Amino acid sequence: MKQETMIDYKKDKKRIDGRKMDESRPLKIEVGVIPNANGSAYLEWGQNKVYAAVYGPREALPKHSADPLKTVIKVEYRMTSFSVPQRKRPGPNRRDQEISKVLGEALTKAVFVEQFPNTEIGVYVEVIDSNAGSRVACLTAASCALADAGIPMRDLVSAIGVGKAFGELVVDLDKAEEDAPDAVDIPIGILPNSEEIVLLQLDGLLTDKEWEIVSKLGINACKKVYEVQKEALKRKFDLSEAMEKKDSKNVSKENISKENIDKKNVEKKEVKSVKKKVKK
Amino acid sequence: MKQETMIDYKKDKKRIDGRKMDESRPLKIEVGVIPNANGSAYLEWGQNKVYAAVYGPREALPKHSADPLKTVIKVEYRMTSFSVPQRKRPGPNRRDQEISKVLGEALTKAVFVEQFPNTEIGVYVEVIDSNAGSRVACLTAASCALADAGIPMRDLVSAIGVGKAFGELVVDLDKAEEDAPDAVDIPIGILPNSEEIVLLQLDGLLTDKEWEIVSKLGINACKKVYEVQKEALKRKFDLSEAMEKKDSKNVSKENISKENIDKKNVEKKEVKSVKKKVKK
Amino acid sequence: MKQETMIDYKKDKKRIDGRKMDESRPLKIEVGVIPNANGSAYLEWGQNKVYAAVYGPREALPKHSADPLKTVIKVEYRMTSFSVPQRKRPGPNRRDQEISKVLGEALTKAVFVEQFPNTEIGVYVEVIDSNAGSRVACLTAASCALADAGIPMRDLVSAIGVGKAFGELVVDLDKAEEDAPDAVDIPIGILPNSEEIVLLQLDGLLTDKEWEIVSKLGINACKKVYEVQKEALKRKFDLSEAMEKKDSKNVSKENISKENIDKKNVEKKEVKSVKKKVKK
Amino acid sequence: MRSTILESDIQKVVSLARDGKRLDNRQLDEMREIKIETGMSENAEGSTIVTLGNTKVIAGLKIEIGTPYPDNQDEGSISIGAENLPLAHPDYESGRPDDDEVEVARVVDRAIRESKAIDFKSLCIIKGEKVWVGYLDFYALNGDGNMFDAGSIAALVTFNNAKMPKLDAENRIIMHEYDGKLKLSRKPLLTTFVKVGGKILLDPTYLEEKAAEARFSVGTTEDGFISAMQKGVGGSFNKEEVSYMIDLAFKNSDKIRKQILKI
Amino acid sequence: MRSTILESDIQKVVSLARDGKRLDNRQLDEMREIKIETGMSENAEGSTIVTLGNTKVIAGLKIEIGTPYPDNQDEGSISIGAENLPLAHPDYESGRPDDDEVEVARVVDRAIRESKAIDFKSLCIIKGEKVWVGYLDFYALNGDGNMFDAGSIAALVTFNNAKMPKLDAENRIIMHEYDGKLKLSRKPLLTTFVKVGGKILLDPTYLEEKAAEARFSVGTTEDGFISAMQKGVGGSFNKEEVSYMIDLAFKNSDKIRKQILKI
Amino acid sequence: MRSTILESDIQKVVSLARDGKRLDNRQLDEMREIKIETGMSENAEGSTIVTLGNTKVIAGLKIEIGTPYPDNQDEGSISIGAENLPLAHPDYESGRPDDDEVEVARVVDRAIRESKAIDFKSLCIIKGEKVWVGYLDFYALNGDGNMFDAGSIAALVTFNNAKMPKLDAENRIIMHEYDGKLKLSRKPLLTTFVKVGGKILLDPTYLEEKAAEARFSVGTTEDGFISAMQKGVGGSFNKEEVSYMIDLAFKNSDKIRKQILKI
Repeated sequence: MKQETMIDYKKDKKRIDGRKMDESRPLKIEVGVIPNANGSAYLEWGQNKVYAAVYGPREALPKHSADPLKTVIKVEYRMTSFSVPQRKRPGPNRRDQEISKVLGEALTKAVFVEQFPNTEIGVYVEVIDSNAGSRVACLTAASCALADAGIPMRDLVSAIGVGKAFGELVVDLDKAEEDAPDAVDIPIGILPNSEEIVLLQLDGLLTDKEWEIVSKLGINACKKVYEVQKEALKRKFDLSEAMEKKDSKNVSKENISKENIDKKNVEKKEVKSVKKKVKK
Repeated sequence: MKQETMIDYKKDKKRIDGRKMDESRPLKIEVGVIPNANGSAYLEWGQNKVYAAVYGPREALPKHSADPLKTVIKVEYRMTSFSVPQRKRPGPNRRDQEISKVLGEALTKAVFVEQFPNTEIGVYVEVIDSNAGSRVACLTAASCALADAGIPMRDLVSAIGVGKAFGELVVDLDKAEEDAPDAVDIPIGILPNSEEIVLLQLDGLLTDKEWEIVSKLGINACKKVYEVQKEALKRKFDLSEAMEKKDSKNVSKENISKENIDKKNVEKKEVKSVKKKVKK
Repeated sequence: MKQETMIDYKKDKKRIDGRKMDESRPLKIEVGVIPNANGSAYLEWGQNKVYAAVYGPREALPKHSADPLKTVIKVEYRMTSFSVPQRKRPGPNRRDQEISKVLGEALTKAVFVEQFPNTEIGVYVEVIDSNAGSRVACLTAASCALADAGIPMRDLVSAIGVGKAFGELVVDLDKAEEDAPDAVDIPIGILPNSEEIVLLQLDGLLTDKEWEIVSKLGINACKKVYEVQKEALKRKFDLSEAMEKKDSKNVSKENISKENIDKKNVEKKEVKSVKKKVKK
Repeated sequence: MRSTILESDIQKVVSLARDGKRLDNRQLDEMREIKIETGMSENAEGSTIVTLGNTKVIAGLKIEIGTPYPDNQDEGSISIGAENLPLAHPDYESGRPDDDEVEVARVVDRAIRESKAIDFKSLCIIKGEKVWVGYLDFYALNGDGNMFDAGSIAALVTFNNAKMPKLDAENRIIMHEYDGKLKLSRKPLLTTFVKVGGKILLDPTYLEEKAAEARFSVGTTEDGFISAMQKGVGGSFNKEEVSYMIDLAFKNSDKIRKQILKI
Repeated sequence: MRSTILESDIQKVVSLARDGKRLDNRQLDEMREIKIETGMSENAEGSTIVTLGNTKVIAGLKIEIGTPYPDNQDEGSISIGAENLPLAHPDYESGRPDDDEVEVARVVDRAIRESKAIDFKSLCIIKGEKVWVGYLDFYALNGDGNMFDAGSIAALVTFNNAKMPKLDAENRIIMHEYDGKLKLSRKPLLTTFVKVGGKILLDPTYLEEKAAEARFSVGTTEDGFISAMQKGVGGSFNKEEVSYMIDLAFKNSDKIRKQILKI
Repeated sequence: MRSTILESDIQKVVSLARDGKRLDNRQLDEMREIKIETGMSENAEGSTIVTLGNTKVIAGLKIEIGTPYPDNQDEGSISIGAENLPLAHPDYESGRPDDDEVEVARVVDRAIRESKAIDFKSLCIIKGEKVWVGYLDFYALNGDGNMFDAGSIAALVTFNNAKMPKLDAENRIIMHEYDGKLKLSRKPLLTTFVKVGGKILLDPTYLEEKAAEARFSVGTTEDGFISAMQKGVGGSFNKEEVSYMIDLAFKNSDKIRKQILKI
């Protein structure tokens, strides 16, 4: 779907969908949406809609995948068959495989992985609708799900796509912009408090000068994403406290599942650093 | 292969191949046809021709598939590439996978599964020619093979297809009838002595009134199948007794295979309930 | 690519590429070309170009593949996608699977497999360019790699293709000859000192009389291959001795890899029979 | 393979059932509360999220141009797939569809296909050349049992709301434009039961499924037809139990159909 | 991976062979009894069950319309597959074809293909567009060694009796109607040997195969040609042994050919 | 899964890096020696062996006729694959591409594709029907780290020397004949770094990769463009580190480009 029109952002001073150059699409996050998961999040970002769920820390399977020094974060990024304009065939493709890998690596820095040796944390992200930027949406959702699971973290991961389209450096490209003849797409994810970069990819042609500008746009935009993440986590925890013992969760989970009880004990012993930060 | 003709069973009073509405195609069963197996059966039912073999109880593999409370019955339903009008491609398809599952579940009730914890019983059924009804043919053959293997059973499983074609409720549909515009296909399997239903599926449009009638036809037809099964098992055991020590079996199996010896000991200790029933 | 011309070797007295009937294409072998491997070889044979590498004896994986009586020789024959006129798709096909099997079986007789029970020797051969005869090229290279790895062997394996084309019995068929209407292709591999045949396959139509002649051509040709193999191994060992402690090998391998040290100890304890033979 | 269900929990469910009770205090013949949302995937020709108690399923439909089967030159087709996403339950795993996923997909498919709800001839574009193929896939988002009925509701609502893609003059799809709706002549729905402790329970939870001796699903239409039946799990039903379940299935599906289709 | 063969049984076979004997009292160069049945699969264009002692194999052929290979526009083709069904032996497993299955299929294929028994040009329907493709698959029904020869006999008899599908005016297959027979200009057969305890044994049982140092198969035709050879297993043969086996293979296959083809 | 790397070796590399040193005595920003050979595969439309220290990679290109993608009717395409052959390192395994192989293939692909070095429109033969598709695959022959840069060099040299197949009058490939060369309008190259002990190291060895906290690759062109970036491994970089690496990548690739393309 190539954009053959003579769009010129420099001249128009605004983008196809009316946004300013540094303006993101609307972002909504809700945590705790999947009762079975230890932590979860649902995120809408423009047309993108994704679910994230976290299971663990739990026994690493297969056994040889365990690391005696730390927990292994296993991310599976998947898209439903109907989340893209042309039906996606079942089973992960090479793109899914690569994205799963970089998302897992991006989350690793945020988690105190040394605290749970020989275990795994399963992080599952599922795209149910998409329009450019699904990997950063998933990374943003996944880090909320990890925090929701009470997993000790040094920080959240906040991510966004920045880049170039129709002559301008822009934030949060949509599909029409990704199809621009001069499109550059740069998914970037950071630990917002330290500004450390944990996800960084680039497709397209960009000068180093442009990189200097666009990387600042990216970091600033990530920080705005961070505010939405914090807000979502806060809402959940405030709610949780209000509900306290009146927890409406799945009976089978609360009353009788041994695994969950064990897990909860583990959690209680750990400092929930992110939760603390968020509540400040 | 849609039947576009104006066939009307109600008017004709008989079926395309001349059968009465409640008449099955000819059924022949022979047990003990695969020397290597602990139990086996060959079955011809109209054009359908199937082999069934049973191996076990034996060590469950992979190990994590073992159940500490009972033996696991693993059925593999397969069709040779040339058993259907259009060549079947190698490897199980989704239909094979579903049929294997429901056949395994249907056999489970018939076997005293608690008697062999941590083991598996491998049941392999192979269709070498087909013309509607291969799954019930396989289920019928498999239960004979289990009995032939001396596995303690509460009853055999007897199965047949019933349903509707060209306006009439019929027993044992063939391919032409399954392709009728109003075709309803209902594979049904029962424990004939208790009339408990262990296999039941339905494809097509049927009223509950029709179900009440056709289910009775099915149960009655299953009982006729049971007579053929008993006859086949009886023939084999009479023969076995007659041959007694003059057993002509594979030398390697009889003389020297430790596994078989162990298995036979296990068998001897168990009540061969089905064999007893059959011999009455 | 069928050869439709009226070529007649009997009349022409020479072959398409000018060779005599019993003349092989030029053969070059170099051993020790892959630093990470315990032994390796690179071989050019006409247009054929192949690499072989040996890893082991090492722990057999998966564990159930181990044999308590001997080491298991696991050969993987593969072709790069660009080594054939029509791109080869990724992943082994049935031809690769069969060739891997027969090459492994051919090498087994040459190795004192009883000396390393419960281990495996991984032999990997990769074709990077081909023109008829890649399997015998790989077998020839693989046996040099085994010798280079210092694995105790009763003999090398020397292999070549012989057969028939355009009316004549010939040695070392190329692609044009394999496409002859009367082509017969016979890959043959022997232990050159005892003339025991360890690889033998045939495609095409040949009389037993012709076999008697062509098999002699094959054995003689294998012996010439053997000379090239010995020469290659000698060159390496002479070189090694000259360099002695000045070994330029990979630092990580020499200084610090425990596995390699263990392996080397094992090697030292074993009689390097082939090396001795070669040095004579 | 992970399994987070304890034998003691199963025994609890069994002994409750023997007394005619359930862990969540439902009646034995009571379905859990159903919520429906639609249209969340703009890239799909139809999409639905069904919440059935704690079970949550998303279904989506892509309609594409395909080639007809050789023996049905003038008919389009549908294809239904199911995935128990590892996102949805600690016991679920990724990988090729396992037996459970294949069975639930095929039973949901049969209930719709065999009801003749969709006229495959109406999906023909050019006889022998181009036909519409509808790919409906449903995914567990939270797994708490009865993927059969949740999937069946999600599939029915999705087909019922599905937009047909628009074609240009050369019969190629114009992206993001639509041309009317898919027609459904019947509204089949599955109703699923399990037998626990000798009792018949409608709409089982995940734990009740694990405690089940036997399972039974019936597809029923609003005009009095059974369109699918499927018995599962290692136990048995007698004829009376089957008749009881068929009867209950008609009543239950009539009720649900009204709710979900706003008839 | 299961393995039901004991080392002690293997040793027994080896020590018997050293004395020129076999467990089943056969001569070293004696083939087991062969029985042939044909036509059991009406859906196949040909089918055969071969019983070779305790080894039992079924082969069946489907002939379909395919597209020619780019470099052989006027030729049809054949494809041969083999499956050691888990039904046939406790050691056999299901799943993708393993090395043994691939090898036996390819050697049976070569013996026939390379003999030029089937004229691929005669399988052309429309040059560059439509050709006949024959898919022959054989399956172990009881595995007791020498799948090579059992498969080869089953394949030969099946091809020899195969019916050609009938075409309508538009070159589409008319189901269940036939138009003459497939033509076979040669009747190649494999004969397989193993070396046990230094002796050459014809037609090995499963246990003899497990005891074998080396294996050798020769495809021979009735008009004096070798059409395939295959050496297997980790041992070796010398030239004299190969000549002996080739000679014996010609004699053995002539005898079997007469029996199975009733020439 | 085998792993031959010891934790103690990793610690050694880390403590050396902290002191600004490397096991092979290189400078932190120093690339290993590069050797290039081309044309070894006559069956390929281009082939290259790159030696980068002890890392050795072969790339080869096959150009075939394919069908255009529906949304790019007048464009050909390229496809890049990578295999860490078990021949090349004791830790490498055969089987479906693992995460590492998929990532390196896709990053090498992006650096070239996104630089617009290849004009896909020039690969069109007949619009909507026939286009050229270039399959470039690279394989490790000896693995000692930095498959990214070794693969990138091998891919660039291969494309740069690639011959275009010749077509006959009916637009079919004439085997072994060629018709000019593939055109490359830019010469993009990757440069890869790792962070070990807090230091940035250019062109890591296998052991340095295992010791790395984080990895970063930049694709740069001779005319001042970044065409790809990829951060990998579980650690992080700050903005200054990224800028430092981009700067160094431009310098490093300019130097290498001169050497390998003899400009």
